[in-house]
Amino acid sequence: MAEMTYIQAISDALRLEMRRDQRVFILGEDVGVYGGAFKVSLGFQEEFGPWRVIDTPLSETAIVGGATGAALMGLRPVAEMQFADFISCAWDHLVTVAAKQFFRTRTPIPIVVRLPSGGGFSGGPFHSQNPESSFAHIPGLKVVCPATPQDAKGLLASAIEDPNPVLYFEHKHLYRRIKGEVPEERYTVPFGSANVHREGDDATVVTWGAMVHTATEAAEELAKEGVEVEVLDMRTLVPWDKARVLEGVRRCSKVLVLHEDTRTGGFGAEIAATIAEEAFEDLDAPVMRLAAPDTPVPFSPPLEKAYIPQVEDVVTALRELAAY
Amino acid sequence: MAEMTYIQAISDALRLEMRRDQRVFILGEDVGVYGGAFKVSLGFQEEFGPWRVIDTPLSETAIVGGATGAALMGLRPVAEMQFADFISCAWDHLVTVAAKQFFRTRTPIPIVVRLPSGGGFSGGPFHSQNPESSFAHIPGLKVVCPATPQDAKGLLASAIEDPNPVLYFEHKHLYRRIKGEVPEERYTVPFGSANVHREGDDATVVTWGAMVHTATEAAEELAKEGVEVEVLDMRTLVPWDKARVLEGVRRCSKVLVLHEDTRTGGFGAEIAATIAEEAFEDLDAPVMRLAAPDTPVPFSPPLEKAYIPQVEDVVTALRELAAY
Amino acid sequence: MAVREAEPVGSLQEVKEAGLDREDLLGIYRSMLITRGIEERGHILYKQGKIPGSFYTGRGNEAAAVGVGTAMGPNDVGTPLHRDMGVHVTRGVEPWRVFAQYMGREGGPTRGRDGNVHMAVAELGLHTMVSHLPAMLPVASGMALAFKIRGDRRVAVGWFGEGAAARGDAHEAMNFAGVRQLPMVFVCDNNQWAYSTPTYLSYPVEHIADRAAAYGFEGVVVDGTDVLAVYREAKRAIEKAREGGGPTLVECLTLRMEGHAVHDDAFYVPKEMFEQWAAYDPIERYRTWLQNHAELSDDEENEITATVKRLLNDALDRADASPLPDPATLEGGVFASQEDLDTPHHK
Amino acid sequence: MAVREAEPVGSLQEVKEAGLDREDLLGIYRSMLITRGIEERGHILYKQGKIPGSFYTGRGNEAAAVGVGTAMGPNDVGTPLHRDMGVHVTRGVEPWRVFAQYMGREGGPTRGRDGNVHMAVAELGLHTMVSHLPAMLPVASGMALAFKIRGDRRVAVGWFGEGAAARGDAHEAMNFAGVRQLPMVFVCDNNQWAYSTPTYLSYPVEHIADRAAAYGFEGVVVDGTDVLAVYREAKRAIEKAREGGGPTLVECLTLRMEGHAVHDDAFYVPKEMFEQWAAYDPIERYRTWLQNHAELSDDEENEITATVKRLLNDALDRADASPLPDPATLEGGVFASQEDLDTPHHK
Ligand SMILES: Cc1ncc(C[n+]2csc(CCOP(=O)(O)OP(=O)(O)O)c2C)c(N)n1
Ligand SMILES: Cc1ncc(C[n+]2csc(CCOP(=O)(O)OP(=O)(O)O)c2C)c(N)n1
Ligand SMILES: [Mg+2]
Ligand SMILES: [Mg+2]
Repeated sequence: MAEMTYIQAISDALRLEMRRDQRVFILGEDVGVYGGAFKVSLGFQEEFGPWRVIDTPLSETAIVGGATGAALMGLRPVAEMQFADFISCAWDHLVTVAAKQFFRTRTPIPIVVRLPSGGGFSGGPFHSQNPESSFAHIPGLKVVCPATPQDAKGLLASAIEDPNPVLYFEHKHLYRRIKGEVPEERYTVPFGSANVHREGDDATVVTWGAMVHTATEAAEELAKEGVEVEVLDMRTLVPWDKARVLEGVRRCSKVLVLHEDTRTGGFGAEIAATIAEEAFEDLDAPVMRLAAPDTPVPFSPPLEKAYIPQVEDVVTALRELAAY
Repeated sequence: MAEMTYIQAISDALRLEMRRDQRVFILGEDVGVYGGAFKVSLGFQEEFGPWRVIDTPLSETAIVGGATGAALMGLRPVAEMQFADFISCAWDHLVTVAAKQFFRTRTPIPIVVRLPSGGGFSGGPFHSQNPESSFAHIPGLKVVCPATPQDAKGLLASAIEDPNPVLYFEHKHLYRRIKGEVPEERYTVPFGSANVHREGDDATVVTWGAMVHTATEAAEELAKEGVEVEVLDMRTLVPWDKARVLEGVRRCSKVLVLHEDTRTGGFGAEIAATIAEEAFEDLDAPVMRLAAPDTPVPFSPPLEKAYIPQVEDVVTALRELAAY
Repeated sequence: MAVREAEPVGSLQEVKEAGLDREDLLGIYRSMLITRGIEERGHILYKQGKIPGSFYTGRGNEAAAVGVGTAMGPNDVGTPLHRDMGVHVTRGVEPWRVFAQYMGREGGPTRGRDGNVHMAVAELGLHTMVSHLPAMLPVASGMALAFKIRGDRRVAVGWFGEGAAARGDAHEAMNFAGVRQLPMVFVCDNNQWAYSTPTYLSYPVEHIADRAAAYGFEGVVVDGTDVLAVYREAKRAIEKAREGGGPTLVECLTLRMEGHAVHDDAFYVPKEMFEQWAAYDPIERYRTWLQNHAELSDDEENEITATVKRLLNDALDRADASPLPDPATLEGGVFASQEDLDTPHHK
Repeated sequence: MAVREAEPVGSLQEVKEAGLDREDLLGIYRSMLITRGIEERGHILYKQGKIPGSFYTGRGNEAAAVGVGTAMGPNDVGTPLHRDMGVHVTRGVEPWRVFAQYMGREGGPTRGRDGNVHMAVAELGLHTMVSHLPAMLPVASGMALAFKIRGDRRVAVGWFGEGAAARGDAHEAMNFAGVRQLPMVFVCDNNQWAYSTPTYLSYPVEHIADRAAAYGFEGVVVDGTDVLAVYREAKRAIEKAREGGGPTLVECLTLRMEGHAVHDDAFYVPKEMFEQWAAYDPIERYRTWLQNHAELSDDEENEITATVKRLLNDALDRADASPLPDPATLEGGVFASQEDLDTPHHK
């Protein structure tokens, strides 16, 4: 075991995959000499050479479309978006080509797109988004949102191994803030298996990404009041661990679905709707959702603070739920 | 009043808007001499000239981005996608530029994008999609889905008048199949106001687009068994008429949310989650969802029939709901 | 770098130099006949109500498609489009599978999941198009990138129409291929119409091939009704790419001899244009060439025609015997599993 | 159509012919000083922790930005980018609003909704960029389309970097503008780096302006450190567009004299490159020219410098007095209402 930050765990996973599998290569803007905007691939070009760590032109369509083609020829591309926000420029290639190709023609597209996402540092409307819900709605794409260094490493290995297009959302606000013990050797974390980040029986919070930590801080607050809240880290949204969520609902009877993306049509709606449909009888209170309001991500600190769900907001919501 | 098909009502609305407002113009692929793939603008170029009915190159980004620029200069562009599916090629311009511009800088973007959508005639994975949910999740975009000729006309007038980017989903399978009495003069239908397409007290079906008709046929079936089902046509998804939906739930205590788009993360999840959150106490049964399965739209008739919710499927769901 | 306008092919000697023997020449003829035959029969099937959805043909483009298909090496790959049935045929797709595809049967390459010419057989080095044009160009450039990374002596061929050339995908793919000198050939099927849109509303230059200069590679315009000229130019471009010479843009000039799809009567195309190009029917033109330069006899021709006819008759029967897909299988196939990766084409 | 490489501007006479009197020339100087002053002070503010998020400057690009801004007519419009502070300044944005923008205050053009140079004042004919490059090019072409439709004698100017030139948006906008001969000028700020990416990894031709030929219009490369040459070429292009001559691509060649943003030390840029281009500082170069050709005296210069300093000091104070936005207003402003449309710039 070694202590690693979340971002180190991502680098580590990528490096190990590239060492063990010649077919894995990286492409993206400034990933070579510069090591990527966040330095995830710093030093990789020295180790793996310029044809496995490829600086592309500023061309998200060529990056994702190109990754698709290379995957069809047997390689395992890991594409980096400089910020998750820019994936909007490759939306068409993901939903039109990569997502539908296997269903149509049974040629798998094993690509990973790494997406530095999330807010919390005044990145403004175009450097802070959490676009995972948009993709989770598209059949054929897998969606991964690690919250811890351990999962960041294991889920990236799984993503690269997976024979399907995988969107790997790495939350920028966790990059250097979150540390943890991470096994030094390679390992995988399976998709579709939620992690109990904190145990509790009075209510369950279903969440992912940076909000796992926000929820946990809120749960610690509540614990002082004698309310024990379970924090369920979904880890992957496609597939999502419905069974474990429903079990949490059955046990706690109260549930808060929490995410950093905007509320309307966010993936929280899917989870809440599923609970309402399949665990109706188990509920002691309405399924509550807490998410960002339906606006672009604002730049100015007081606005951004009002936008991203804060520990206090989660505490308030959980109190309300507990009191129902 | 005149009897019009759904598609005639669309043409009619567009023609009237272009006559009364010099600022309104059309742009898209083959909209000129050819009149658009579905002939909505047939004859328009003769009437309005080649600079108000503009044949563009095959460039969805230039179409939607160009419409945005023209709108900023005071015009009222109505862009046509040849099929709604191709809007994926302009996703970035809608979510990145048009949706966020007013929030950021207070310059409105009054554009309409017309989107011939929906399946039912073996159009296959790329000519049958209903991508409204993807857009309904993006703050700053309005989403309109008319189900009848009357609404098609009135909602298009409202869309063109609206100072925001509006996605106008016109369902291809209604084009020539659905007829109705339509006022000859110009009128608007307000956004955010659901329409009771059929009255009933035993259950309410919340739906939009072509599924309004499917639901109504199913309701007629159920009526034979003495079960009276309300069919609520949402007409617009952003904004959506939450108040009227909750009223329906309050009155009927049982609700089916139905849509043609795929299930996971579809807009039905938002409606179901909202009901579960805000009308929990009014419910006598779980909020049920019926939608397409999570696959691309298949081409072959038996597959497509299994994919798009059929009258029988709705009947079965409603029976189950009624029996709960 | 000015665009080169390719000369027509005149003599047998020339073709021999380009690597084709008489057997190859007859094979090309056969492929062109099969191509047209498939589409003509498809048309009939459509009118009989046996083909759901829409129906597209590449009439007028047979030479361009077969010419490029013939120039590709056995391990080369490509992403042909809706006018390029000739590529599938040349690479060896069995016609019955095309009919099965048209009719939405299990035997079609997409097993009824997708329709019309949205199909390809990966084992033959071809990869299925999507509707969204020209999305397969960036994909093809990624294939070429894979070859470059691995040092494979293989080439990727990406097709696009002169209309779709307006989209950003074409630009990103060509720029990337140019920057990285990828082993790739861009083939523009310039049939002068994009649905109802004439060339001057699609692009403001004389040739689509003029664009190649903006990406630092060579552009060549070839008469797309001259199968041997297309072959020669495609071969040159492919071998250049194979040898590390980077991409080429080959523009095949033809006329789309029918409407955009079966529902379109092409009223917007001037009659004279059709008349003028009817004189350059690719198949007739090539038949005449074979008669004049390769001693194609009437007997030989009749035999080829008869074989093709039999092949297509059998294909129709076999396709018709293929079942419609079972709706119970609809939901299974969205995600691949590991075993799906272990296929030879995925190498 | 070959790319034209523009000559430097030599004499006062030349500039007079291009329409600038001495007052204009001093105005240009002032704009360049304000531009650099804003960015230098911004840098300090950033280091003081007063600017949240990131911070970008256009050091080295002042001449290119001010030159084009000066060439625009009063009713012309444009979509400047993150290196183009000089355009905002030239068109008359009040510096305090820029500082307020940097600091996320209510007084900034985006009222704290967006940050750094993602701003513009529509009343001055400028429209706010988005991060996604070069998405504003299709938008600018739509502005030009509106002028063409209405017959306005107005021109739209769209900016893009040499890196972002690789994206499909650039292609679609240029092709559309070329097909429709829109009154538009494409300005490429070629500062030789796209973040850490050198030009040869962004595009495979000598000049970005080489691309213009692929869209049927003229391309010109101008030394972006020569404000008067930029002005002359931009003016020529703008007036040509105004007269119905269609688009021009003007490429301004400079070097990005700092890192991509404040966090980037640009270790990947060869030192000699910086040294070489330091000799062409746009402001020093222009000051020398003014001294040699327009009799700029020390007194005059000192006065201008002092005025600019005062202006910026006042601006800083005023910006600092502007409140942070009230979180209670966050949710109100996503959708426009009818009244929001009745603004003069929306005409
Ligand atoms: C992105 C996209 N937009 C619109 C369409 C609808 N469409 C299908 S074919 C076509 C014309 C294509 O013209 P061209 O590229 O010249 O190919 P051709 O059909 O003439 O071979 C159009 C507009 C499409 N397929 N893809
Ligand atoms: C579509 C998109 N992808 C990635 C980025 C991230 N990014 C910001 S600036 C930049 C480099 C831009 O280079 P260039 O166009 O030359 O402009 P410069 O910054 O050099 O002025 C990149 C990659 C972006 N802004 N937009
Ligand atoms: Mg064409
Ligand atoms: Mg640059």
